[in-house]
Amino acid sequence: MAAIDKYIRQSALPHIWCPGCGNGILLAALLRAIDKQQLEQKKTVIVSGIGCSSRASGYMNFNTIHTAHGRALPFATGIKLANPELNVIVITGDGDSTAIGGNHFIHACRRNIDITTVIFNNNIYGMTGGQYSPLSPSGTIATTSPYGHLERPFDIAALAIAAGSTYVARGTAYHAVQLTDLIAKGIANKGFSVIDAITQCPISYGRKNKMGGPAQMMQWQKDHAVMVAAAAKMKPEELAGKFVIGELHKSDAPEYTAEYDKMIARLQGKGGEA
Amino acid sequence: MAAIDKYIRQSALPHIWCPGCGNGILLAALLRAIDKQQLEQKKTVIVSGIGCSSRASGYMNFNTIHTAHGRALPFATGIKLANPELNVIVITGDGDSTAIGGNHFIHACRRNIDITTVIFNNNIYGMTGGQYSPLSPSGTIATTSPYGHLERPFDIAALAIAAGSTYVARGTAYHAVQLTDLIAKGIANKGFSVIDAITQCPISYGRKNKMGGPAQMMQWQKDHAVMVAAAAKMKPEELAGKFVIGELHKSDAPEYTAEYDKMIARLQGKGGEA
Amino acid sequence: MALTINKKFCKGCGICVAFCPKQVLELDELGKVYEKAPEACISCGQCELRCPDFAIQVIKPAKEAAK
Amino acid sequence: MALTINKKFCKGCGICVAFCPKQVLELDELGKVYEKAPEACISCGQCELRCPDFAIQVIKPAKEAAK
Amino acid sequence: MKQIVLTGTGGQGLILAGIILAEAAVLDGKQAIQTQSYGPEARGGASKAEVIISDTAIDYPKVLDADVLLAMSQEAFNKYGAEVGAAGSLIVDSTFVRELKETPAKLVALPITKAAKEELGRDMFANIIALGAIVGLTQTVSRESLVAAVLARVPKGTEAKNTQAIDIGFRLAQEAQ
Amino acid sequence: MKQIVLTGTGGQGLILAGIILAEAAVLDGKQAIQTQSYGPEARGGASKAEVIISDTAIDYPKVLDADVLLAMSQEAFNKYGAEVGAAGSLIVDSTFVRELKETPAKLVALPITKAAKEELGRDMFANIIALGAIVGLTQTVSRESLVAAVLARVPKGTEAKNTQAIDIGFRLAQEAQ
Amino acid sequence: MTKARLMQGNQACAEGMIAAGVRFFAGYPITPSTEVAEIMAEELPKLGGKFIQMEDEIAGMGATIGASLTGVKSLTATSGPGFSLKQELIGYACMAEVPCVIVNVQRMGPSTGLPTSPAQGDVMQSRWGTHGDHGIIVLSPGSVREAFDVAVASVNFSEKYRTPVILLLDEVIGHMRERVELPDACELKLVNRKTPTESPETFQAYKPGDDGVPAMAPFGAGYYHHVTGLVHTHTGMPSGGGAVTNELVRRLESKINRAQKDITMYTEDGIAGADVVLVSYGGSSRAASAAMKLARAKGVKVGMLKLITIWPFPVELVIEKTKHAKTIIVPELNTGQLVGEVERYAGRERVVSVTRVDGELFEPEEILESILAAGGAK
Amino acid sequence: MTKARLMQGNQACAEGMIAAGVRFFAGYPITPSTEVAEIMAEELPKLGGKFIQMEDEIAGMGATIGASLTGVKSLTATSGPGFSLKQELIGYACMAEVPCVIVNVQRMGPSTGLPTSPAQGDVMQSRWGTHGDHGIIVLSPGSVREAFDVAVASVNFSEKYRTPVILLLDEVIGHMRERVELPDACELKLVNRKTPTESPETFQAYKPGDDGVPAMAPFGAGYYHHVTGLVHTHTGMPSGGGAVTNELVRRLESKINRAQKDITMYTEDGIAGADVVLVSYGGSSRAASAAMKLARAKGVKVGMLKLITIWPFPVELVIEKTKHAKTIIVPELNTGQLVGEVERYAGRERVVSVTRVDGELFEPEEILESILAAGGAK
Ligand SMILES: Cc1ncc(C[n+]2csc(CCOP(=O)(O)OP(=O)(O)O)c2C)c(N)n1
Ligand SMILES: Cc1ncc(C[n+]2csc(CCOP(=O)(O)OP(=O)(O)O)c2C)c(N)n1
Ligand code: SF4
Ligand code: SF4
Ligand code: SF4
Ligand code: SF4
Ligand code: SF4
Ligand code: SF4
Ligand SMILES: [Mg+2]
Ligand SMILES: [Mg+2]
Repeated sequence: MAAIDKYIRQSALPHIWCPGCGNGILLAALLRAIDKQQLEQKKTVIVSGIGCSSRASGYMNFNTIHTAHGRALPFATGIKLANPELNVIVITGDGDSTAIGGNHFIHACRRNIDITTVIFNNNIYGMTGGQYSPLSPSGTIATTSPYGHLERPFDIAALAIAAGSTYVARGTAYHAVQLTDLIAKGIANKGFSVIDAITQCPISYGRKNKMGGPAQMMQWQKDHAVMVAAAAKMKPEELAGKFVIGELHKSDAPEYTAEYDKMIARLQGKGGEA
Repeated sequence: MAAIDKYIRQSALPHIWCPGCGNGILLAALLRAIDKQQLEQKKTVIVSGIGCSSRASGYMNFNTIHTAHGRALPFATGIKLANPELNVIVITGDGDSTAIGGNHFIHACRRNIDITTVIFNNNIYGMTGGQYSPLSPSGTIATTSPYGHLERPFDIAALAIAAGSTYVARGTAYHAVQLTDLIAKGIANKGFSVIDAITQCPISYGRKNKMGGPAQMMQWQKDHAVMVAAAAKMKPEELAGKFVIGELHKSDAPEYTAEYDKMIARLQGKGGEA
Repeated sequence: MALTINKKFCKGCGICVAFCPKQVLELDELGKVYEKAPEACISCGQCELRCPDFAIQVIKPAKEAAK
Repeated sequence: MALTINKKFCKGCGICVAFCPKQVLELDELGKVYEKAPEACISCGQCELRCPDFAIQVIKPAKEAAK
Repeated sequence: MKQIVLTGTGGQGLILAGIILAEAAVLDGKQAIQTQSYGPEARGGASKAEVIISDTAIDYPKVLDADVLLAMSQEAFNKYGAEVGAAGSLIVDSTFVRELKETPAKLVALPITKAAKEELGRDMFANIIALGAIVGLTQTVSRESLVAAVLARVPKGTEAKNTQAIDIGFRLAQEAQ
Repeated sequence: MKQIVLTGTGGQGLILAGIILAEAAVLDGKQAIQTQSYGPEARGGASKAEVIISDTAIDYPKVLDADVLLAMSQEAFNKYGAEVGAAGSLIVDSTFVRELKETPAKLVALPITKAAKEELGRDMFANIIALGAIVGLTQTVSRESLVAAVLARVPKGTEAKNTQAIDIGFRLAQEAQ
Repeated sequence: MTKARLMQGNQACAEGMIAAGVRFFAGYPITPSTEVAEIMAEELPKLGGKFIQMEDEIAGMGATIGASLTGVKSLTATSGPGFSLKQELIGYACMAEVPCVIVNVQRMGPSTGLPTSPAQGDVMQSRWGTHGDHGIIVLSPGSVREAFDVAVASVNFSEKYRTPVILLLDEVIGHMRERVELPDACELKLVNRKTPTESPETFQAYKPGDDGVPAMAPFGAGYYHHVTGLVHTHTGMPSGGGAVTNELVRRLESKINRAQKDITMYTEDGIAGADVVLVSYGGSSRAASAAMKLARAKGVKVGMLKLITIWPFPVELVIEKTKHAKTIIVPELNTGQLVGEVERYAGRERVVSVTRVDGELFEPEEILESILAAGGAK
Repeated sequence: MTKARLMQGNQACAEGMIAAGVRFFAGYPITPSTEVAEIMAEELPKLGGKFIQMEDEIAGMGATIGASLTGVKSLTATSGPGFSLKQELIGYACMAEVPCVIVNVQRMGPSTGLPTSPAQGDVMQSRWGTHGDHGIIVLSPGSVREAFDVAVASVNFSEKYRTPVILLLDEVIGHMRERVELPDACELKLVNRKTPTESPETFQAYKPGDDGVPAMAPFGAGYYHHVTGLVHTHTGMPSGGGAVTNELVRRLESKINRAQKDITMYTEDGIAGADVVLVSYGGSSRAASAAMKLARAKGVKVGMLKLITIWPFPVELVIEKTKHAKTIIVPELNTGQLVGEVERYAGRERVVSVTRVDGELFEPEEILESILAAGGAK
């Protein structure tokens, strides 16, 4: 932990998360990824929305902003566009990013603006006590689906890819080392990167859905995750009920703020046509 | 036209659209599709957002509602869920559905609620005089991209498919007969159907982008559209700069209001577990 | 005559003129459509199909004949 | 000792206990973690990696030895 | 104070004409205000631009009592024609305004768009011809300022044609007097 | 009027305990109000439930002067312990509250959670034991109403254990007196 | 057997809505209003009604309006941040005259503020939060029982006047549990929107009746009318005409203002002969009542006007009930909002604003102090 | 050579913003404000600034706040429906004290209303549109030149007081073109937000200075502070403490109210000795001026107080300037909004509200009538 100590606001700890909540594990993974990429601390901005997960920004010793529910990406877009020198990392929940913030999410993907978004995906609205989210599996028991959730969840990776994101990966709290690596690669990508980080909410999801305690929920992650390479060799039947982790997509496309800077250079006669 | 006469509020004509605007052509295609499907007029509701295209609802002799910008789908969702007997058709612009309304769009896809959405896609904000939309091609000259648009457009079909829509098609104002057919199939689909209807805005798009007059813009549609069957046989190089029309996607998934009714039946002890 | 034209609705966009396979249609000096060559009309319906303003109706000759 | 435990931060979730490959850890009666079998610890770092509360730090013996 | 109202349909460039007229007044060293009203929606329908020119500060920005009203379409004539009284002039583009109603105003019918098409090859110069005619008839602004204001606004390469358009307007005005 | 404050940490079920106590009072035919305060956020931290029981209508819903304060954690004890004065009782769960501070109140330390674990096998019954102890010590509500209120709230199949929990609470209270 | 129950304010609110006939709920969770949604999710499907959690508050508002257009009594619930987001569509409901109820359980703001702490900071917003002139009804209960009654009234008013009604709860009342005895369903007077008496051919969807309120045909009933947020004529079709605009915009406000008497709900206590009158509402009225009793015990003549209807502000009532008071005290859990209206209509000199904005309910002592200061000074 | 130009109100507003140092714009098009965005799209990149059209108004507001946090003066522009949507994040900017300017070019509402017609229907919303207590500055120009000046002032105030400032234009001024002579850049006094004088180690991001305003460190400068919409301490970290909450919420309002004098912009004409005083603002002041001159020609002693700053409502100024008037006339293109404040502070009896809501500007005659009625009656 020593390496990431300087990235933590020690005085803000202990954090507010419930015992066994996976958010702390993801936070540590993110900090290790930042360390791995050797981002300049003072040029790094952490932007979060609202939710249990989004409280993470408060524990991180950077320029940090805890915005409004669903709006981390617009704020982040303003920050990055106004000052492209800044490394901008967004922390968001599954509800924050795909319910109220779904539109901002697909538009950030489309613009391919150089922001790395880590979705703390616990399949539920944790902060408000367990309502279903757009990533809750069908059948989920939530306080607003007492008889089982009728809707289908998004395939967030497919959505991000269709919307234009140039790096999409999935990891879990259990696979914390791999997750660090996936986030680091997302940061390295010059464009909009999405890391779907699966985590456990023992209180607002686990209990109602009989998932057992925190350790059992992490065991579930271990048992149901399939590495992308392995998945490629598996039949659909074998993959049923499982989910794929690893780097799911990588592509090239012009990055928004770089294009903008080129336009400015062109207009100011400082650069050629680009 | 006789067949669709009864579906038109004659007293509201002539409509407000500019000379050569494709919206009138799409409107007629939609009315023919409704006629083809023999929807019961009084059980049919037309919901639109705000934009030139969304004014279409006012000319249609059904239960019609012209909502707020981007919000046609939430209104339509309320209408359909409250009374699943109603046939609900949404008319929306490219801005209305994918800019401000983008989130509602992907969520309606995800829920697979039985609504047919026709996007009057002119690649621009017509009503407000020609600002770029999320479907404006890169490089578009718009009043808010005087130096050429820097962003990439959505592939709206890919987005709808990734989000869960069970019927996705694309047509054009030029191919009005085929378009009628595609809309009719969308109406027939028990689930969320999207028809991306490409149309010309000679005033706010055509002029600035040197597309010529309305007829030339329709000629452009003719020249750049490739039928889905033909496209399947073409190489990517051959397809560059073209777009594919026809039925792009069809799949099966539980329809939201039907699932809801089953849940009610179950709770009221009227049906078995379903 | 196979066409019913509603000049009040016509906005003179020229779409029908451009896509009529038989060059039947033209715009007058007030910019409204008229049948320059009615005899050439084959009642194909293209003009009605593509007129954005509900200004043209094609009466199918088959029906006419049946009367 | 290879582990530094911050009892103030520990919330007793049991994750470290469950995933320690050597059954080194256990919760005390106040629900806080402690080293039941410190001698078994192989400094693998799993507990630090998965503790959500920054309550455990594993001091790598390699480093210790170097000092 | 001079109050001028320019009416017609959407695409005729009357708002631009209003702006140019007001800009010419500013070049003349006068006070000027230009406003427009849209229909209930942005698209199609009748369009209207107003210009007030005065030697002193102008409080109220809308025309209350028009000195000149230009009607470039039948619809605009029907809708706005009555807004000019006995003391004013009502200039109509006879290309489009075919059915005239009684008016107390001095009625001047000029073939504005016809002239644009026939003499300049494109009807898009009609608004500038109309300006020439208005200024020719009413001397609201100086001819030099009008020319300067027009040239400052029109696309490069069209200067000659636009100057010609002004001349045509003045000629039409003269012929009508 | 009786004012009771139940404090502890998030997962200890003290808000439920407050509700049950108030419901027991209603069963007794009394007026009752139950409120809670959360920390700045919904998760973790100290939690507090308040109950007011009275024979007449209750205007003000918050406890101003506690007759009984229960502290089920050290943190809660530190934070809220001072809210009860000389006339009141301060009941602490000695399982968790190890460092006691001076208090003018009557201090009663009971091994509530310990008893739950040892006698009922699970600490989740601690809140019900606490209720038994409070009622045993203060007779705020009748024992029958307490039992009825508890049984109306707890999951099916746990009735016996919960009744036992109440008994344990009463026993602890008695032992303390 | 007594029907007495311990019940939470939010629950009483939800039960009142169901009792009043609400069968559709669309919303988005937010503390401290979430219980209302959760109860609806549990109860509505059992009654054949529909609950849907939408993707955000805007969508919740849109779906609520949409459902109401089919003839179903519809509800949404939220708190500050969500209430701000709903404002555009609340204005739509005003303009298109779609009956619906919006519960706003106020929490401490601005912005995210203190999500679990009480405040009454949205009082002015509930009147003025959407753009453009409009009329609106806002009710604020002061007890759990009132939360039930006001829920029923809000549905009734929304139906009767074809308008959105805001039920402005606060965290004090919303989260507090108290003993209540609720009326039987048969004791309730329920109001349903007027339906057309004319045939589809002659029916004009926005032609007001004598009460200023048009009849409403549900979608699907064969009336092919148009609904729009644009200014529209009696037929519902868009129009930019000055007379049409003036008539419509004024009517949207006047249909509510003229019904002020019908809409005004309040309680009073000891106004006659009072030197000091407390004008109070919502959760802070509980502290005000307690303070009043303490003051009376000290011999001060103090009365209370507790407003339940806060908008349209009951001008005549407030003037009437405060006219003999030497001092008018307005305690609010905000920096002074409704006090502005009291000052406007009762005159500034006599009015004392008592405010608290630290995320806690007043203590009775604080209000007592002001009463004593007023009682003593005169 | 004269610098006189014909210029549209929206353009003057945009040019004023640029002159005041705005280098970031994020918004979403909406009539009648779109020209502001369009000019920004054209001009900002030439100056190295940034324009972005976001996916909706909420995103436009979010990006504007985000950009400002990096130290760039930031702007957004909208009209009624978009202004309603921005309310939640306007509250965020209040709470997190992020300088930014929101232009709202008012159109006829409610809802979609009449998008191209003038109104002044958002006056109360501009003060109260977001949930929770907060302070805010709202300026409304009455001419094209004022649109420029007020744009500069709005940026300056936002920087000085670390607050969102609303520039409330109306369609009359926004779309009208008139002759203006604009000041040279060097004549303008520009204000920049205070930056920290302390080191990152000791700096407290929300510790107010003597003026109630904290210094602000731009992101990227090495100050690792936290920004949140939750109630927070001087460090910026969340806290639910009562004292912290009270201090913060009161300060958000008081830092602005205490600067009332600095913030208040107005013009006056012939107040001394006037029997009738017009209190006017924005586009309707143009008709009021014309009416005043007509009335004077008829011998009525009439003066005018034209408010440019409408919020915080200039209480002392209005009391002072109206104290000798027998009648106070408040003409507004709404059903009567700011008149409420005038009544509250000047007393109801003398105040006459003149309103118009048909989508047209007042004619001078209408206001004249009221002046004559007042002038005659007394
Ligand atoms: C505008 C708005 N709507 C609703 C809320 C209430 N709210 C806070 S967090 C949250 C959902 C959190 O879910 P998620 O994003 O998945 O985060 P988690 O708590 O699960 O980490 C909601 C609905 C809010 N604060 N603001
Ligand atoms: C909340 C809100 N924001 C912005 C607007 C302004 N506006 C009206 S239509 C429109 C865009 C229309 O574009 P599109 O949906 O593509 O429809 P089109 O006019 O091209 O058919 C905008 C931005 C509005 N009416 N409401
Ligand atoms: S509610 Fe769930 S997500 Fe939130 S802190 Fe607790 S465990 Fe974590
Ligand atoms: S602006 Fe474009 S989309 Fe709108 S009516 Fe005109 S041509 Fe059609
Ligand atoms: S029916 Fe066919 S041939 Fe006849 S006018 Fe129309 S397009 Fe031409
Ligand atoms: S297509 Fe229709 S509107 Fe266009 S010219 Fe022909 S008839 Fe007229
Ligand atoms: S370092 Fe490894 S072996 Fe040692 S306690 Fe931690 S998990 Fe167990
Ligand atoms: S994982 Fe951390 S918080 Fe959980 S028991 Fe172990 S040390 Fe304590
Ligand atoms: Mg979540
Ligand atoms: Mg469009």
